[in-house]
Amino acid sequence: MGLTVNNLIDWINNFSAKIEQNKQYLSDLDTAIGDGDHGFNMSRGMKAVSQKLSTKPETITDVFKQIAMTLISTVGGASGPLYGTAFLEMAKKSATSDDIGELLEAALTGIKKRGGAEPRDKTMVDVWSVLVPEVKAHNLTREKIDSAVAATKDLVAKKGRASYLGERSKGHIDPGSQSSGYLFEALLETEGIL
Amino acid sequence: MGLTVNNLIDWINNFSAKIEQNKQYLSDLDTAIGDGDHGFNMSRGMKAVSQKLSTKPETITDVFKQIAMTLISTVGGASGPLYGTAFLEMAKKSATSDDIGELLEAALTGIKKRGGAEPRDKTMVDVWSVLVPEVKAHNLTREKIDSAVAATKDLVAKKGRASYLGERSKGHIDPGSQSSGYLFEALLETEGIL
Amino acid sequence: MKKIINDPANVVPEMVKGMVRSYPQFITKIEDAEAVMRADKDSMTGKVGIVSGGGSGHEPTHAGFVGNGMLSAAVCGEVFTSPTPDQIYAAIKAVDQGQGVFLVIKNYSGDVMNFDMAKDMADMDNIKVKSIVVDDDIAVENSTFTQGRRGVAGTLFMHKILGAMAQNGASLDEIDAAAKKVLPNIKTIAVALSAATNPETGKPGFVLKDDEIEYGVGIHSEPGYRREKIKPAKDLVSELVGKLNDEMHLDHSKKYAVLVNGMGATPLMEQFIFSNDLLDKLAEFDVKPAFMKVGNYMTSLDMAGISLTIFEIADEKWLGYLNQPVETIAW
Amino acid sequence: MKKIINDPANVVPEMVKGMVRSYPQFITKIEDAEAVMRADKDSMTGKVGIVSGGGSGHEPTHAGFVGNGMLSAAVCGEVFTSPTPDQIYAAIKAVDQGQGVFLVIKNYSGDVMNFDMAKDMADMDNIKVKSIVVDDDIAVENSTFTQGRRGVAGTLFMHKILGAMAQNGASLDEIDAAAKKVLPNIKTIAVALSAATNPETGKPGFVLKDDEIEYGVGIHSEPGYRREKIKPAKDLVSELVGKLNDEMHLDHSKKYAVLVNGMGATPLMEQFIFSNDLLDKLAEFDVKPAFMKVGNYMTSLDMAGISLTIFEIADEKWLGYLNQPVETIAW
Ligand SMILES: Nc1ncnc2c1ncn2[C@@H]1O[C@H](COP(=O)(O)OP(=O)(O)O)[C@@H](O)[C@H]1O
Ligand SMILES: Nc1ncnc2c1ncn2[C@@H]1O[C@H](COP(=O)(O)OP(=O)(O)O)[C@@H](O)[C@H]1O
Ligand SMILES: [Mg+2]
Ligand SMILES: [Mg+2]
Ligand SMILES: [Mg+2]
Ligand SMILES: [Mg+2]
Repeated sequence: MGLTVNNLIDWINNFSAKIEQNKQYLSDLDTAIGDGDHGFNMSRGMKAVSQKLSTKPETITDVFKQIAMTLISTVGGASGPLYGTAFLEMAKKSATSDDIGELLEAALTGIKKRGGAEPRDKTMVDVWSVLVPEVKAHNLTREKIDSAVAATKDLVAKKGRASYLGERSKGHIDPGSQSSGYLFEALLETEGIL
Repeated sequence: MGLTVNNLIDWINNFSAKIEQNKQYLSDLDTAIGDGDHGFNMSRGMKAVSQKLSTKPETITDVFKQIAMTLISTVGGASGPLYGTAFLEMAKKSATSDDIGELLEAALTGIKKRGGAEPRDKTMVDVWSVLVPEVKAHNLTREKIDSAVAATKDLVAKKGRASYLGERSKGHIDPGSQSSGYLFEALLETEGIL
Repeated sequence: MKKIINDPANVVPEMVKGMVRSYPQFITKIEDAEAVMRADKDSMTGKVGIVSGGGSGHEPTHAGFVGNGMLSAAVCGEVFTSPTPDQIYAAIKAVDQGQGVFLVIKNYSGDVMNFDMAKDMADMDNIKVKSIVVDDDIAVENSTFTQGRRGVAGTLFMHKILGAMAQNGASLDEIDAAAKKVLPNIKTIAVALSAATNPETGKPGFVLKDDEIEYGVGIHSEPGYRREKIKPAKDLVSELVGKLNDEMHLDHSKKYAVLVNGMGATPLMEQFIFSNDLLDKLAEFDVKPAFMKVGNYMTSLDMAGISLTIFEIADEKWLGYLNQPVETIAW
Repeated sequence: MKKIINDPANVVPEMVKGMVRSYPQFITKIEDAEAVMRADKDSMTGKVGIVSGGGSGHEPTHAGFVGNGMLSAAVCGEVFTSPTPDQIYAAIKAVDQGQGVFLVIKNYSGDVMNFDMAKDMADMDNIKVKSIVVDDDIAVENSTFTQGRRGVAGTLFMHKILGAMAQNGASLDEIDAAAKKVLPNIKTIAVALSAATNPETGKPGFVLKDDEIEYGVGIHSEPGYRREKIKPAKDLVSELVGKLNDEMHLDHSKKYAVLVNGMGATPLMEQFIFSNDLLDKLAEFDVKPAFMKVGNYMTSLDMAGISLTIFEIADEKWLGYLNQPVETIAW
């Protein structure tokens, strides 16, 4: 058990496939409370990542770095710097740790610092802050992921484009939380990491 | 029998009423082969004319001049200068003649000179050049007016906006011919001029 | 019809007031006429006046090009309806400096007749007036037996060249001669994605399906020469350049000015994508424009589409006139 | 969706190429980036660089304002998507002359984060970078707990003032101080008649009925604060001026600059009718703008509507900066 270059790449390719499959759904979620591009943004980025990773990097750190730089330079919008920062922090942390829980915790800290969002602001931070402790406690389940994503529905957005809607942002799942949900699902489905 | 200030004004007010009543129809004809404004143009002008004539001018010449100047300065487009010129020529001619046939003949000459159109170019010239001789021969009838207007339907336009359509201008009545038809109808209906 | 207006019958006077009040440094209203003239009257002293105009709905044309170095005055008719002679005459009279006035007329029955009558009025007042009738739209067959071709976006180049010449002190005869020489070198053709809706009628001039375009439309939603399914920008460029080339035989040894003109509702993004393809297509003829403009210059209210004008710079001085600085709202 | 494009995935690179090829006298492409900089590099020598940018679809903003006296460079993200840090960084690097670079950012999560990351990259390269985040859209409630207000059309005034200062040789610190002083004086509010259709999604951001309008929309078709039946232009002016006045308390003893901005598909005729009513309404406050512009400056693709910006000229020098001549495609 433990993170390797191979299972890390499997995880990310699985995430990439989920994004591609749900591209339209993510954009529809974003149309309701944002500008309708989240699926397209993530798809553009993850296609580029999978493409880059087809030449296998040597180390786990190199894989994380590669993902980070690719997302940062292809996604744009709000999700680009956030996912980019997440993987950049994992790259840094991976120099001293290969514990997935610790890595994800570093990523979450990076996301919060980059975007200034706190839990209950109706952003991807909501999903990450619920699920990272579950990973650390070896308790991540599909149910927990689904409920963390669904829980964003009733919140009023305080950060990101949805915040301009105020109260009217209620009743819609946050698109970045949904895509983050896919990242944790992909992790759960990848043999040997957790 | 003969033209007087009173029956001249009656004629013009009757024409004005017909224009108002058929404003939308004239514009619809113009939409098919022009720019859809002929009814609005004529209505704007004839309303102003009726308004002006509510203070009765002294002489027939003054009435014609008043009509001409008002049409020239309110209608615009192609029909403004054409109808304006027609009445201006009638004003000039009325200094030496009060024969309606001769007056209308002078008007027709003016229209042809102003616009450069000849019969069969699918313009108001078609209606005028058929009906003026009928007036002169004391033979003007409703049937002749209707058939002169209807005859423009199968022509290909050579002058005016409809000419840009070439062959496709066929199959539609020329709007300026229709409004000219109303002028002759109004004349026919006015007691004492013909 | 959803428009930001008050009463459809008042759109022109309200617009004219809005223009002169928003840009008093460039233009001022001519009293008792829906027409504007340069605010800087001194700039016209001793110069030939250049007066243009026509129906409204083509903004920024014509009033947006009134100012030092370009037009002296512009007459604003009702929407898509040529102005009346008294209005045109008022503009002629307002700008005449004793050197005469030159009229730029677009080839529509109404414009030609109304401007002619205004000229007659000026004659009676001993104001020297000459004129040119612009007929750059190649979508229409040319024939001396008919009305001939329409005047459209290429008129912008005529305005600019004559305006520069007048500013530099050219005489009425010199301007008249130059206008005649410029005229046959300007050719335009358009493609529409949707027609304009006239505020007075409240209806579009024609209706295109969700996937249809029409080539060769005029600036008052006159129908064009062919309707077909929407194509990539590249293919629209091919069609329009092909038509223009048939007329003017593009030649790498000659100089050209190009105007890519948005019809009103077409975003600049699309106009620049079109321009990119256009420059590729012209490169096939080994032609690189010596002067180029892209944007909404001769619009047709809310029509979506683009017109393409190519102007052969047959006289080197013309390029200088095109580049000469002006002070207007919209050049 | 009917648009003059080739492949929806390529609209931005094709547009950028179209712009630099159509206007090589003003702008040139920055290598390996969807970004443009001044063609006249000498005009930047020894000066602070002013870099702006954001998602595309707002043309002529931002690239249309690059040129002598205004922006040094503009970064063009995907449609309605903020550009990536590497692109922004490439622009910073391209224009830095050792005097530092000032970034004009509009307040969207994405823009703020991507520009911040670019700043980090520049820091590592020892390029001095400062920035301002423009948040002029008063449609959104202001709050320190949320993202705060959006940056919209009023950004144009920020660009113009900082661009003029940089041209006149102001230091990075002076520009930074001026930007902070200018910021709270710019307020904007919009009304939409229809939403924009993003070429990639092919769908409009929201759908209004044939007789509906919406107040307070953003420039990416973010919904606004109220939807109602279309009203006469006068009433739209009353609503928007009312909202602005609540914020900034119009005062006849103060000077103001005004921008009436078309959102893309709204004809100039309507913009000038709106302007006419606006000037009447401002006259009720005894206010007459010291500077005014009307036209399509910060568009939202093919959205129909108008935004109104009022900028209190709290420092007399700013009026001079607004009037200082520039050489750009679109100012
Ligand atoms: N400040 C922020 N902190 C954390 N997450 C954020 C922040 N702003 C936006 N997000 C996330 O980004 C998502 C939107 O991403 P995307 O649509 O790709 O970018 P944009 O909003 O620029 O169009 C939101 O659903 C939210 O989860
Ligand atoms: N050169 C011409 N000679 C005679 N009649 C003409 C000429 N040009 C146009 N017309 C007439 O004018 C009518 C159109 O008038 P109108 O719609 O008011 O003006 P416009 O064509 O400028 O919109 C045509 O139906 C035709 O009868
Ligand atoms: Mg989004
Ligand atoms: Mg007509
Ligand atoms: Mg007309
Ligand atoms: Mg976005």
